[in-house]
Amino acid sequence: MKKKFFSTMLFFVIATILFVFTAGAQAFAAPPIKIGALFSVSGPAAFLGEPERNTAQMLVYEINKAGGIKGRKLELVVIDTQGDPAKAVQGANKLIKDDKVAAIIGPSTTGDSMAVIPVVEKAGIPLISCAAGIKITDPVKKWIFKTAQNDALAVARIYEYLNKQKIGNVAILTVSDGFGSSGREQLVAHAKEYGIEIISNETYGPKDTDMTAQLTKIRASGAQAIICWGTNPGPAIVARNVKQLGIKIPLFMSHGVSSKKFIELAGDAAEGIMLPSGRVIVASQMPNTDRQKKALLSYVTSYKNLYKVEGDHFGGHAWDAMMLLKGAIEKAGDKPSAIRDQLEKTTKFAGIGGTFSYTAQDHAGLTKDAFVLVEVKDQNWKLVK
Amino acid sequence: MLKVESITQIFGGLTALENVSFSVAPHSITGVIGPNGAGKTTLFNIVTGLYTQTEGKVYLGDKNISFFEPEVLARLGLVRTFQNVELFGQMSVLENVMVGLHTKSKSGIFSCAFKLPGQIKEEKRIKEKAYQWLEFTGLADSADVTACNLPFGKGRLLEISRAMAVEPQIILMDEPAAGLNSRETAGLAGLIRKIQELGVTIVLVEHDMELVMDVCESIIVLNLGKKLAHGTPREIQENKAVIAAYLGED
Amino acid sequence: MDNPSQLVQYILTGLSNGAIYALIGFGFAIIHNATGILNFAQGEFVMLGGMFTIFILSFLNIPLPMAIVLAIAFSTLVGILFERLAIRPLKNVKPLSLVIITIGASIFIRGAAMLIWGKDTHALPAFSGNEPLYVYGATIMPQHLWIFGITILIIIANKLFFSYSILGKAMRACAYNAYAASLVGIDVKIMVLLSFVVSAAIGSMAGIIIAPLTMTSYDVGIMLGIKGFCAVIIGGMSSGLGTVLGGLLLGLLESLGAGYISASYKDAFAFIILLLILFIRPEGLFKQKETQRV
Amino acid sequence: MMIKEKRQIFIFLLFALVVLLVPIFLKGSYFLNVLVFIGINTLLAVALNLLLGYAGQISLGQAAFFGLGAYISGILTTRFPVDPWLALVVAAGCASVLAFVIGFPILKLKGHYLAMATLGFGIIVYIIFNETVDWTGGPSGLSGIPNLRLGPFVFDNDRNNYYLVWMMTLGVMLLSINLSQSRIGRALRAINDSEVAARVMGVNARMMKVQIFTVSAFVSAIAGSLYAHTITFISPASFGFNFSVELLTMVIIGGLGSIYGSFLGATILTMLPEFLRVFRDFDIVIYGLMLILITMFMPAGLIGGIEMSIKIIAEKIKGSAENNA
Repeated sequence: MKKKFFSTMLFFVIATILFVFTAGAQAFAAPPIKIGALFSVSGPAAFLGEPERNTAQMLVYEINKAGGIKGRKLELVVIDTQGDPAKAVQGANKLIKDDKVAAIIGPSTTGDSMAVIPVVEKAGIPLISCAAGIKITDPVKKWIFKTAQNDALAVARIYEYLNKQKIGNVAILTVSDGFGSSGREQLVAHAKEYGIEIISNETYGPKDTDMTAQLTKIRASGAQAIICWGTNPGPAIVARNVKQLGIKIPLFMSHGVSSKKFIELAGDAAEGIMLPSGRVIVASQMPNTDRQKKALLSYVTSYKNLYKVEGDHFGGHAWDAMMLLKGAIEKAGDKPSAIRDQLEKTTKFAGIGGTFSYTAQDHAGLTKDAFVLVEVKDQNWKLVK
Repeated sequence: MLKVESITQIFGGLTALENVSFSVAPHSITGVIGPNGAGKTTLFNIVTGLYTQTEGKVYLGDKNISFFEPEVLARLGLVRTFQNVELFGQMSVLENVMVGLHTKSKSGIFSCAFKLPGQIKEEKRIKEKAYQWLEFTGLADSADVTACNLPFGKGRLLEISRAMAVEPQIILMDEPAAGLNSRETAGLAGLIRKIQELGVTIVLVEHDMELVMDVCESIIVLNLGKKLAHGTPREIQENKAVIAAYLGED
Repeated sequence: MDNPSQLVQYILTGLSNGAIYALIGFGFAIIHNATGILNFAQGEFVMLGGMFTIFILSFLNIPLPMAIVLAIAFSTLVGILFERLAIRPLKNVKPLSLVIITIGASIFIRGAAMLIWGKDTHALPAFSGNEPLYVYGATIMPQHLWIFGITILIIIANKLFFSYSILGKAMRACAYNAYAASLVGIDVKIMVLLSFVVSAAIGSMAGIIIAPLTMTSYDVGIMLGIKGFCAVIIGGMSSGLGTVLGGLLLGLLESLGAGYISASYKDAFAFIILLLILFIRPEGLFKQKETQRV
Repeated sequence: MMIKEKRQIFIFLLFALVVLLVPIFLKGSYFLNVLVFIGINTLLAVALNLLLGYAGQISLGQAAFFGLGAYISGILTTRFPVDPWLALVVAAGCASVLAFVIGFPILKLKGHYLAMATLGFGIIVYIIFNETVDWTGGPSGLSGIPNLRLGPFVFDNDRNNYYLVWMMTLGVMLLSINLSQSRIGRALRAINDSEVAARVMGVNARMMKVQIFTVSAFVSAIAGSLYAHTITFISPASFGFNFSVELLTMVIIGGLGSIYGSFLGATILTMLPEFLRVFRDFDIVIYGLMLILITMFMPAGLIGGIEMSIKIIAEKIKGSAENNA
């Protein structure tokens, strides 16, 4: 009897909690301009979604504090996609039909972006993706823009440098997730035009804890450089393993690890590693003539003030998306189609990820100038000139 | 009917049964007795296909059924009950007996899911048949009770009804009287005879000597894994070796 | 680089990963043998060990050994709470409910760790430096020596504990027959609790000694736990040499597979081996006698 | 007995009626889209429940069959000119054949070992999705999967997809309910309660388990195929170990062996992120806690809880009515 009573109680408690949460979720009233955000705040791609959400929330707060856009406040509705396409589609539907947002920023991953594109296209809502996958905007889709630099641009930066150093044979080591496989595709696709030969092509799993086997194989292949494509913590383990194995050839990383966290994790092993990165991590080292410098410094300082950690260029994608939207709304109002048309007219917008110029044929808007090559020196990022 | 030929069972160096042979006449009631650890339940487990014997053969009629799986044996008409009453606790009494009728029905997963006409008819037939068996053992009143809520004595009866539903040629009962009071035991003796009247051969392992001597026509005595004696109740009662084994003398 | 030293490197890598798997496998075996439970939350103890150490180090200014001891104590406390709150009150002890409860606990602990410590990965400083040691043209980190050493120590301690101490013997008795053990006056409940204590302690120890190499974050427990399980299945659910051999074999197969066949399918190899062993020889490759259970 | 059966038919018809009428009230609401996913998840939960709730056999690799359905359908329709309906049938067929083949060795295992083996199987399939980039598109996913269509009627909006998915789900629910009260259902539940006794009664337990495993894979693959054709983009991340655990949670929370319970569980887990928006990040802790608490205190799941509460309330009302009289 006692157990029965307890079970009944438990049932009611759960029922009440669920009810309160639903009620709670409904209780928010609808203020002026609504912007939707789809970020993978949790799940395997949280390293993208979390800084993106933080940045977007920070910007909305700042914009509203400064009086909003033409006197109208912004409201950001963030939905966590957990890196799951189904949840992303669900979220996009909610943003469009329930919250009736004027525009959407995100999703964080290429997968989520590809999944929501049909929904967003049909609804006719502008979306600025923060994911890097080339297929998001190629071919061009009417309502879809993106701010994250194509992986091809990062690859080009590395390959150009290799050409300069007269290195022809490289080994690539990529993580087997969306980020790594996209990098792998681009590395392979563009090798030929730079006269580079990939003589060893290895992968590792996102949860792997030791890559010495792959690196031993790479060492035996006689490659002159290693390019590793992944996000934390894998590349840090690769860096340590390279050091452990005493491999002396240059090691390149991708922009996936262009944050202080990588240096912290890799420790001494990070010294001398080069990678293509957005300018954000070397903001203060940029020459004053750099168009982006102002935006970069403002982003870096306010992020640090608010969240006590360094902002990274993933957050920068959200910064760019948000500021692009802000600009478009200021000029064209909050009608989705007007925002879209205005976005397409964006020229030379100096953001965090680069200088954006959208056209009807190009919804990615960046050139390879968006990336700079940086090197780890004395546990810090150093711009390679 | 049932013939066991030089069965030996060794568990990791421990000999549980050694060269046991006997045969059971059709339509008879045979008791298997012996002190604890004599190997009675092991013998049942081998005959019903739950254990794989180290050596020896089992025949049902002329058919060599050694190493047959229990589900095959059930189809051949050999069933058993368990010492600790293995009911389907979450199912109703009626449903328990209906599981016993599994081999007497054929509907496959497809016709069951789509409730094809043949399946509906079959289901009706099974249900009626199951009621008949519950009436046979006197459990019809409890048909809708969930099996785990049955009192122990009725659980025994349910197990027997369920086994009878298979319409066996031979039924092996493992201590059917264990845990029953004297009134229930008397009822059980009656039921066993009633089962025999249906033409079913019965083998039972039992500690209740009164019951064994009462119903059994022939008795096999096991001790320490070996067959000690085989005979009528009277012969067994007078057998010196048996008395010695039970009283613990050498 | 010539082939022999390449092979030596694969073998060294395999052995050092294998030792980690074995250590994690121990935890599984100890609980399984004392209670029949396969603790799906075992990997979380590994995570807790590493995370506690890192956070104790960052909050208290104490030397590493002290932090390690504290971290093991905290993880063990989590193990105790888990047993007291979720395992002992359970009346309906079907294997299915136990599987679900331990999965639930694993999710819960992981989630709580994420909420408390965030999603970032953290590195623990190496116990004795980062200068690689050279062995026949291959290299190994000093931390690997720590892993080998501690694994060996734990095997010995296990052996001594279960063979010679009263408590260890009592735990073995429970493993054989809990009812009989209770008849001779052994408190079975205490023994079950103790198995969680020992297993949480060993699990967290494993988590601590690998953290300088592999780094740690709230979600490292799943994969490491599963690999540890593979090791213990290959070895036949013992907390002795069988599991060590199982772990080392798994590590070797993974590393040789990654080196000579394909690194992409490295984890698939591990699981194919697991399935094959479960299908063909569920008692494990190195199971000796029935009497070697604990 | 007859009354019980009639009541069951009545409950199902009522449920089906509500399901069919819902879109009228939710015109243009995003909630319709959520319901499409609830439908797919209900299919998956029912499939797992057949195995876990009826036969008592755990599977931590259900997501693999879901994924196989999605990927076979997706690959056939994007890389070959195969009609989506045909692809759905082929996908379900392939998944069932695979389940049948691996079912024999896998279902020989029991309890924890079965859990681990199915988990291993799930991870192997996941790795294959991830690594066979030329076919599956690898981790970046497979896009451009066509919608299903019936003549001029294309399943490309929420309302159409809703009816598509829910017709399938209602069908599977009805068939599962039928199954549970048949010879096969009884045999499965008998295996769950006592496998030895079931075998002695002539139930071929191994075959029965393999059969239901195959059916479960079949339904999961259909769900996968529907998922692929409604969402038009798939990536391996949706078919990993985490999703298998999520499915397990749905079945446990809803109630083992209860088909409506599976619906309830699927609904709660699909909606939970919505509920928890205020307390984001808490969902995984809450999943874990729910799994533990419900297994410990409410083995019959929330459906059991609801039934019990209704009973208690009914008794109270009856009691007070008698007092008043």
